[in-house]
Amino acid sequence: MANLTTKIGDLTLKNPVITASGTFGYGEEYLDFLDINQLGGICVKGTTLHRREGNPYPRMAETPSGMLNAVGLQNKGVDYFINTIYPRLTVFETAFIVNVSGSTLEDYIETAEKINSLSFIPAIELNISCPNVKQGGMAFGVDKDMAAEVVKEVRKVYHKTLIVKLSPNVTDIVSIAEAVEHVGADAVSLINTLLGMAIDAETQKPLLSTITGGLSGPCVKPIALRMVWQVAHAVKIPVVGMGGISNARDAIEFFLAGATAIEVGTANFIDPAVSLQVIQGVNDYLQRHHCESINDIIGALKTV
Amino acid sequence: MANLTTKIGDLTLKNPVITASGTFGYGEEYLDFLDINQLGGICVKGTTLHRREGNPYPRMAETPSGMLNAVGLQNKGVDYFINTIYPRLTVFETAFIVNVSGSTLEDYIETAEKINSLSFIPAIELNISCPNVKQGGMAFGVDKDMAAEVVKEVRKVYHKTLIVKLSPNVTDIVSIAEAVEHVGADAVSLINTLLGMAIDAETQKPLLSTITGGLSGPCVKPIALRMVWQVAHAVKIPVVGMGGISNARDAIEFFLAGATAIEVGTANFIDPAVSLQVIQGVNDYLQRHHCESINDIIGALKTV
Amino acid sequence: MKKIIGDLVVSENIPLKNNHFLLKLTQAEPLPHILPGQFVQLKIDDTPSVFLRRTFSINYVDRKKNEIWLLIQVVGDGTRSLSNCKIGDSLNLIYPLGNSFSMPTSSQSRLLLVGGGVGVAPLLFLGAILAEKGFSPSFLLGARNIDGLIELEKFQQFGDVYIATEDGSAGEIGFVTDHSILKNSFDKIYTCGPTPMMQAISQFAENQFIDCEVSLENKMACGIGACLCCVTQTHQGNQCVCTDGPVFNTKELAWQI
Amino acid sequence: MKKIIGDLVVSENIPLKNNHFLLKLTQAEPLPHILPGQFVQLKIDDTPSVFLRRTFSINYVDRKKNEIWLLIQVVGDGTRSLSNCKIGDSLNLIYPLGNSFSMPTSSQSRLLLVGGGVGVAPLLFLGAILAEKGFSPSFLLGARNIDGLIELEKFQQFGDVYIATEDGSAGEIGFVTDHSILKNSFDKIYTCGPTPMMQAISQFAENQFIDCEVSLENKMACGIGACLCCVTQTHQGNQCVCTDGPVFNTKELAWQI
Ligand SMILES: Cc1cc2nc3c(=O)[nH]c(=O)nc-3n(C[C@H](O)[C@H](O)[C@H](O)COP(=O)(O)OP(=O)(O)OC[C@H]3O[C@@H](n4cnc5c(N)ncnc54)[C@H](O)[C@@H]3O)c2cc1C
Ligand SMILES: Cc1cc2nc3c(=O)[nH]c(=O)nc-3n(C[C@H](O)[C@H](O)[C@H](O)COP(=O)(O)OP(=O)(O)OC[C@H]3O[C@@H](n4cnc5c(N)ncnc54)[C@H](O)[C@@H]3O)c2cc1C
Ligand SMILES: Cc1cc2nc3c(=O)[nH]c(=O)nc-3n(C[C@H](O)[C@H](O)[C@H](O)COP(=O)(O)O)c2cc1C
Ligand SMILES: Cc1cc2nc3c(=O)[nH]c(=O)nc-3n(C[C@H](O)[C@H](O)[C@H](O)COP(=O)(O)O)c2cc1C
Ligand code: FES
Ligand code: FES
Repeated sequence: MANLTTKIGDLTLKNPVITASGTFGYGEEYLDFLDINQLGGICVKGTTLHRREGNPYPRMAETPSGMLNAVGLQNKGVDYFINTIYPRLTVFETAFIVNVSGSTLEDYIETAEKINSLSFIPAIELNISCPNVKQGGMAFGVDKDMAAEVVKEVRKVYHKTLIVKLSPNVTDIVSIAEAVEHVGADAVSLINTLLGMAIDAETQKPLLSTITGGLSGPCVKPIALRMVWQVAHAVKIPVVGMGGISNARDAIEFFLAGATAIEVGTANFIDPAVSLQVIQGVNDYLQRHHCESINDIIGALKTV
Repeated sequence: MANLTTKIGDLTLKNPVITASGTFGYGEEYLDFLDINQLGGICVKGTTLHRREGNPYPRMAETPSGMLNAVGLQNKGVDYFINTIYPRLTVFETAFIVNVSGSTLEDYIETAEKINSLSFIPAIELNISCPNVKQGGMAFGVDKDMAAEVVKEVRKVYHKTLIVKLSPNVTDIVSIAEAVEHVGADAVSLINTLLGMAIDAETQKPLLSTITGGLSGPCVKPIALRMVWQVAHAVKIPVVGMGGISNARDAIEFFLAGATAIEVGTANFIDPAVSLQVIQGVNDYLQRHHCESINDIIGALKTV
Repeated sequence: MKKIIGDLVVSENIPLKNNHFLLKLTQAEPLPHILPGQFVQLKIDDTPSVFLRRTFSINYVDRKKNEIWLLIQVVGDGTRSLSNCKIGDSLNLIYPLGNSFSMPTSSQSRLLLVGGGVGVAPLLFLGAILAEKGFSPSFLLGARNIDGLIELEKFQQFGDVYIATEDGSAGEIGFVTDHSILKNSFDKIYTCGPTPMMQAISQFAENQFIDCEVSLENKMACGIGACLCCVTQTHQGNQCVCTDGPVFNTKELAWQI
Repeated sequence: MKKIIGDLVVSENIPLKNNHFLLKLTQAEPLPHILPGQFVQLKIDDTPSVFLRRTFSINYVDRKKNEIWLLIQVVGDGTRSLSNCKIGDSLNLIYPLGNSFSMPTSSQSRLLLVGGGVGVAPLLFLGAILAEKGFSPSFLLGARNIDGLIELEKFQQFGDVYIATEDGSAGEIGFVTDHSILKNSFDKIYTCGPTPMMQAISQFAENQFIDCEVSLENKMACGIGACLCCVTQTHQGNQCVCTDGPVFNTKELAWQI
């Protein structure tokens, strides 16, 4: 077994494979399919200060090698999470990372503050990049000053590992990564979904109730990989890479591009146990390439 | 037969299907496979003031439902085009649109001015969005002031239909479309390729000599469709839509989203005669839906 | 109820009329316990345009043969590819998913199962289970025309079958809601089919104060309650059709037309 | 030379050793004229990870049977899928593409065809044509070991075959460039195989002032000169391997190592 442990801020993960927010529920939904304790971490659903109903149905459309979603942060609010879900999670032996979303600066601060008090939650992933709600933080994520402001304020109240999740719907993701690094983010994670759209030619209607939605899956992998590579070269904090990862080879590509850990999202829908296969495959790859540790391949892309 | 004619500025196309720049050579490469006179138009290869060798091999990588290219505007320069290629094209009965690229403002102006004198070329597509060369115009395409400036200057010397090709690698494509409309573009075309990257996990090297390249094919269709829809709602000039169109149904989706014409790119590589199938399929669709003209479906998306 | 990811083998693939086919899948080991109304998420590997799994109701379970039946209508690339499956092909399924139709209470004996189009699929297994438990369900099956009536002889094994076709080519002419059998009294109605049909039936049931369960077919990504894509509006807010459903009592639903 | 898009039918699919297979494709109508060194662009429809066409040299043309042979090594998803083709399956090809090996001049009679790995593919058809034209070509075929030597008996029909394996399990031990046959005099060398092999051979040819043609295998998107993806550096600048090649005289190439 190669050494798969990896560090993001103060958080040490037993392996660098995390399931992505919004694609793995609270982990419990997957108990029949895999031992979630073997995962490096689980990013739970986007959590907001208040309960949200999300967007109307239809919320999903299939696209070439991917899908669009317009869930719109449906969740029962942070208090429900704390009182009802959190206690159930504490029996597991993996890192639960709460994905925090909001419409206003105050939402983010208040939600983060509440999560700060949960001893079993070592990190939050601050989602400043959800394209699916009018005020889903995407406005924060596409403007470097607003991104910096929300991170700065959350940093004041949140004292554990703070991962900031970046939007790919921008001209210059590097400048946003640098801005949030500058005000105290412990890590950045990327990419969130790309804003897309699908139409039913026969009915002449959009396939999503919200017209546009977030694109994910293998189709976005080349864009995600490029952004991870650009950001990893620009910032000193760890980069958590994601976007279309469906197998160990995909994950390796993100490590080579500079990711310290990776997240598996949409692929969970097709194969619920895929994350364990990724962990196993990464280990096999390291052994085959005579690497002792995952660190040997992080950022190891040979570009001459 | 439904009425398929469509207008872009002063240019009337016999049908709204154009082959995309860089994917159809000068049309001549495809003569064995289809009667190019049946096409609405042909956007020829990216043409620059001076000869360009393009990027080193490898220039291509396959990705899920798409491909990356890093051709880098290889071409023999505008004078070679005018003297050697142009005379051969004048025997055909389709609209040849020259895709003009450049590194500097002066390049663009001088190239456009030369093309302006060619009576058989009714339009140029000003490529301010090539991601594959260090100064490939992408810098122009991602900044609305620079985009406006190059279009304003080219407008002074180019008196036929001026289509401006936009980059999707931006936070706000609408503002760039509006900026170029404001300074006299007759139409915008979108999208050019998305900046992406691919890695060979085994050799640990990038798959392109330039590390990053331009993503095209069905994988980008949801993003392209969203951008066409956004831009078509914001500008009054026609929008030429492209990105992943592989069949008539895809084309219809772009028309519904607001495109006045569409371009077929990467799909030509897989099926050289696909554009004629698109034309036929669009006609069939219009008849099946009892539409007399392509105009009946342009922008006809039902969003309630 | 434990969900399983597993490979099953095609034991039969029977072409039926009107672009339908019946796929029988089997394995050597006994199947897990499966309830009527549950569904599977099936992986299709050989079709570039198919990315997500495809959802199908369980049409019937042959416990002796360890066989799951899927009644499928060809509507797109995924179902077309499945229709070409050969005996011996292996298919990956996640199953059994979703809740199930609830069994009648002791006071409910006059049962009507109303199906339209390929929506008849889960009603066969439901009818079989009801018959097994000693009920005599009636089936009211609707289609555009006679060609759209699938598996009729199979339904006849488990109860009386009434038919409505829009063109009158079989049974009574009109929609299922026009059928004269509805003049009889029923204690419980189960329905699955096109949304307008289910809405009309549930409206009828509500008017007549008849207990009514519908099986919904929302578009799914995960099928296991993780993605929140498949929601329907209920009086408790948005609920997932894949885990809170696919079967809902019409009293719970806030029907969006 | 007119290029064609057409469907051909699999007439044979013969598994060979070392993950190779020989695919024979046929049609009722006569094939167009095909030259040695030309290639096809083959469409693979049933594999989601395969997007572009796949490029294969024409291994042999059986004019009597209207048959094109492709000698293929399984290296990834596309070739794996092809290896499972059944007789009667239809495959879409664009062909014949590229230039061709040039025929020897009147002063060239001592011909050596040097192939390595699956790069031997186009040399069989070249050998056949040369033999037909009255030449007696010699073949020098290299592989890592005996298992890598494919179609040996077919080559023997058209000329003498010399062998080099890296482990000595067949023929002489070492690389093809180490083989003793190279001590003989040749007027022209044709080569196709791994790039380092072709570079070594062309270096050898240059040193001995022997005319030498190589067939390159750059990655292609279109295969017809439209995308400019497949370039190689020549003394005239970047040229397309798909139209200016795949065969180049080594004098034209600016070999990039
Ligand atoms: C709980 C449930 C049970 C179902 N049971 C059956 C069944 O027993 N037999 C049967 O034939 N069909 C059933 N369906 C519908 C079946 O899932 C779709 O017909 C199938 O996914 C279409 O796949 P395709 O690739 O052939 O078509 P596509 O090309 O994907 O789509 C063709 C059409 O089917 C619709 N569709 C696509 N995906 C879905 C989806 N996930 N859910 C609903 N509609 C979709 C599209 O909107 C489109 O109109 C069920 C759906 C659900 C949600
Ligand atoms: C002119 C030419 C002639 C060829 N002739 C033959 C032949 O006769 N027999 C044969 O077995 N192979 C031949 N090849 C190579 C063949 O095209 C690739 O092996 C095939 O495309 C791999 O497809 P895949 O989906 O199985 O593998 P992939 O999963 O796509 O790739 C597996 C490996 O093959 C390489 N590869 C992928 N696509 C290409 C491509 N277009 N060109 C070159 N390498 C590629 C990849 O870099 C990777 O290392 C030829 C290539 C060219 C350009
Ligand atoms: C159905 C769905 C719901 C999602 N919900 C969230 C969310 O609540 N918060 C968030 O930050 N990202 C959310 N995402 C984005 C994913 O976490 C991930 O960033 C994205 O899907 C790219 O990775 P993938 O291609 O592996 O799926 C969601 C994605 C999907 C498909
Ligand atoms: C190989 C290749 C070369 C291209 N060259 C050019 C070019 O020279 N100028 C340009 O404006 N766009 C160029 N493009 C972009 C296409 O014209 C088109 O905008 C893009 O590929 C999206 O459409 P598609 O998905 O249908 O291919 C090129 C694309 C490809 C794949
Ligand atoms: S399909 Fe994912 S929650 Fe129902
Ligand atoms: S492969 Fe397109 S030019 Fe050669």
